[in-house]
Amino acid sequence: MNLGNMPFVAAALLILLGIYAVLFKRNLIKIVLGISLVETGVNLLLVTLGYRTDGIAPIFTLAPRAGPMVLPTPQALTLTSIVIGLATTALLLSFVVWIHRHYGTLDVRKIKELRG
Amino acid sequence: MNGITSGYGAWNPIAWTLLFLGVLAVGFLVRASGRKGCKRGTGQTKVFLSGNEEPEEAGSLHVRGGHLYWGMVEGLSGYFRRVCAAHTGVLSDYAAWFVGVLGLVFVILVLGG
Amino acid sequence: MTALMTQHAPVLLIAIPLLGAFAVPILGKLGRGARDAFSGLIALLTAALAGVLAANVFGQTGAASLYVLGGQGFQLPLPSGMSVPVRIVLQPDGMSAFMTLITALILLAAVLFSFSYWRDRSGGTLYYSLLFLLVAGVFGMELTGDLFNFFVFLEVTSIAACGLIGFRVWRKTSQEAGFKVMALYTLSGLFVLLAIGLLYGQYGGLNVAYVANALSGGTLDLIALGLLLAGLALKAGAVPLHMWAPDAYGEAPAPVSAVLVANSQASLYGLFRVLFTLYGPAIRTETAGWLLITLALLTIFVGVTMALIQKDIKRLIAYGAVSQIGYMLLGVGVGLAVSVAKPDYGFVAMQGGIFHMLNDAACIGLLFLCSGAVIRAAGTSDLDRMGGLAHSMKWTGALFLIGSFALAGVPPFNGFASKFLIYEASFRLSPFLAVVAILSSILLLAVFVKAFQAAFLGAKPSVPVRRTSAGMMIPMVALALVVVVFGLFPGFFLDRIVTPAVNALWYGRDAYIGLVLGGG
Amino acid sequence: MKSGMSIIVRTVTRLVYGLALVYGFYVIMHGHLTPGGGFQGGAVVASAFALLLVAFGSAGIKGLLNAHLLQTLEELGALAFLGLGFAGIGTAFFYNLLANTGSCFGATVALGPNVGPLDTGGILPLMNWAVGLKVMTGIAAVVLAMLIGARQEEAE
Amino acid sequence: MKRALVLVSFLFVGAFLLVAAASLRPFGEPALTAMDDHFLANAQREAAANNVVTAVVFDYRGFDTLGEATVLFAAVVGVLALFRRLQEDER
Repeated sequence: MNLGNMPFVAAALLILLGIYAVLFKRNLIKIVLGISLVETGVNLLLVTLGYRTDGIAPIFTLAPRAGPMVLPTPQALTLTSIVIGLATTALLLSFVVWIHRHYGTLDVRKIKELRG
Repeated sequence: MNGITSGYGAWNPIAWTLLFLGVLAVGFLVRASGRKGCKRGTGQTKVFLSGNEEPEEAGSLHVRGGHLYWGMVEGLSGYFRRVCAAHTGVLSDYAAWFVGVLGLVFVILVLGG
Repeated sequence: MTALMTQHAPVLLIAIPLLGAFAVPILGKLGRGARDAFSGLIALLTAALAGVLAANVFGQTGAASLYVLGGQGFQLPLPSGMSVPVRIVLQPDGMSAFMTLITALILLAAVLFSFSYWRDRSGGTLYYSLLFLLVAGVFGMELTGDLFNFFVFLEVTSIAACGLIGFRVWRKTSQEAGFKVMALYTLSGLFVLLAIGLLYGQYGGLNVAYVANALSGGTLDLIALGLLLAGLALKAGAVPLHMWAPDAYGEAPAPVSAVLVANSQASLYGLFRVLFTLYGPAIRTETAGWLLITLALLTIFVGVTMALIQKDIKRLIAYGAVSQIGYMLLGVGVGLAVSVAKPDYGFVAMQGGIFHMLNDAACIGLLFLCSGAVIRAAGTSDLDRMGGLAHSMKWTGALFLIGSFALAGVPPFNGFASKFLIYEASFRLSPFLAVVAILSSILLLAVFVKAFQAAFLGAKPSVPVRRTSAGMMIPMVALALVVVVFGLFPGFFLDRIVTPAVNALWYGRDAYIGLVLGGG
Repeated sequence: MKSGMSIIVRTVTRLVYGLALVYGFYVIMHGHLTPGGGFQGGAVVASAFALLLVAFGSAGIKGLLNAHLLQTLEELGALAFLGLGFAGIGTAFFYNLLANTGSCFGATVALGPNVGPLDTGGILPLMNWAVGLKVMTGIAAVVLAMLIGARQEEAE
Repeated sequence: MKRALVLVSFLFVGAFLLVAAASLRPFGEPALTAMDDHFLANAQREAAANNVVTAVVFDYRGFDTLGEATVLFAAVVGVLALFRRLQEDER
């Protein structure tokens, strides 16, 4: 446990915040927000994993100096997972629209036709 | 070729099927050797409902699916009540199960692995 | 052309369904005929490619082959003078080829069935597009040799599956199921991604073979394993993470439910790949094995007993499918628990579990297609309000009976062949496992007797029923033929395709790593 | 929400709309040289579409954008991207067959920091354009569909 | 009761995640960077692109990008299917 990697801990805290919202919030939209919070935390972890001390962006166009560059792979992975998160959020929200149309409520505890 | 063995027992479907057909044939032979003189329309061909009268609309009666295994479900009602109580249709509870199992797996792996 | 197909079969197997998914909506503007013809063509081509891949892999007895995407040549995993693979690698070995065979079979049946099942529904082109996307994702999960690529295709399957589950928007329950399943799938996928991120942060690589070679089995690796295990177990539908499964299978259109089973099996494949190839001896396999066995027993028993009290025919079959996932977990869990000493019964247990994947896919697919025909005929899915369908649908009833017997493990159908191996081998580990498995099989037979009695027996219904059209009957008959043939000649298929698949998991770790990193 | 918003929003939208489009296309075009690429630029362009939708309402832009057109364009973008993947299959799927060939986008770049000639990257700029088209039309289609869906809900 | 149980397991998982995050290698000092160094050294030569991230996204890991485009496509098709025009018998 060294204070050197607080950024990782911050990402983990963000993930936990999202899980808390999913577990204890009643509004479907808040649950969707919780899910995208988890996803943001994971993306933050990926990006922080790629940081190299005083490194510059891995782009050679008019690079300020030929110093060390941060790792490019985590940035590519984060770009991919951001787009995936966008897609899932869009689909979840359109489900929410239909659920509100059918049930007239967004309370997760009232949407339980399918049980048993 | 078509049989499989587990090093403990063996299973050969073709042989089993042939045996099954053989037993079936024996059963038909026994049945065929029965007495032919069966009087239609008398008590011999009436449905025997443990002595009760056969209801009129017998052809239209049908035990609906929900009524099958009533006794078994009653006998295990305690178990079924608990299991169905776990299947609340609420998303939060499902996510809670997920998180709980995750914690359990962590403990088992980190301590036992 | 044939050389192209044989060399590039792994990537074409993913790219051809994608091509179908992207092109179907455009061709759909030409009318239903063009759409159906194109979909059938794509499905046939995919099945042919799966056959080619299987011929390649099983020709060399389950040894893994390699396909490097975007490389100077598609067989050079490592750049010159480096020890780290930098490009995405497809690495189909015996297990992958086996899974692709299952998926291709289910895809063919589902697409054929959909032709007449979706004739009079709206949004047909979108339906076929999502179906092909789902299958492409499943193929990607089964073929890829790269951790992050696995996650990407996992998400592809999640989104396509949920789009299909919620496709009948006029049913409120289907929207509810779509939302729940999507939320849980996304959570599990994110945990998988978190685990991949942890592994990348430690070892600076994403290739399965590379990470497997570098794994040390420390606490961080174990936490990552826990995340992967829980996430993939949820997507495979193991109790107590199965609650989404009956909703999904029950609310999706009947052919899609069959494909969703293949999707769950792909997640199961991912679980096995992680446990055997990625971690393997880096962890205490007894612990993981008994964890799997515990999940398996819970899954078998709870699945069967919940199926017993269902009133909706598709939910009933769905709980049956959940319980079958337990049998696969049981077989492979027994194998994993003893995979260090490697006694012969561990190998037999794995054979049973892996063989049961194929059998279960065929039986459950057949049952779901039959249930689609039944619901279409009776106009309801409530077992209490249907009955007497056998008067007008004799063949559908017979096929339903075949599927249920095979699923319940009644000889001489294929379900018995695999369950026989599981019983025998798990009995050697601990008799209790075999007892639970056999009792649950008997209960499963009772469950399907109930379904058959409620749907097909009884007095002739007063309202005229919609007969099962020939287009729906053909795939059902085909699947029934698969069931019977695999039941009558299990030894043949066990030697040809199952044993290489088991070898790939049981002995193939070093070969899998060596293929990428050289040596081995 | 009635169709469209106040005159101020509409005026500002008229001013910002073109700038957003130009910036988005710039980000797509220079994806292989500067931060950005197909996804980012496509998202910017789609945000411009979304701005139009919010300011003028789905009724105000009838004909300019309709879901079928957007969907078709998106499928074309996806097919183009897949086709670019297929293009390299002579060597391997997704092989960058244009890089360093001197042909279209085929110029070699000087190693180390440089000014970044646009004519480089091989197949990458083409992929950026394909993905950009796909993303901008896709997100715009999603926004339009959800807006229309919400309208139906209010109507009921 | 149930809520308390959920809270306990949540805190439990949280503790494990925090331990995992804290026991990662120190921030800013990646341990094994052979793959990324290869990208930084050869992106300009192999992919002829100044932007290494784009080179990784579209060249080295192009297949991931295809999957990502597929995910977006699936979401768009799903949303369009959810809000499609229905037939009369489907209302």
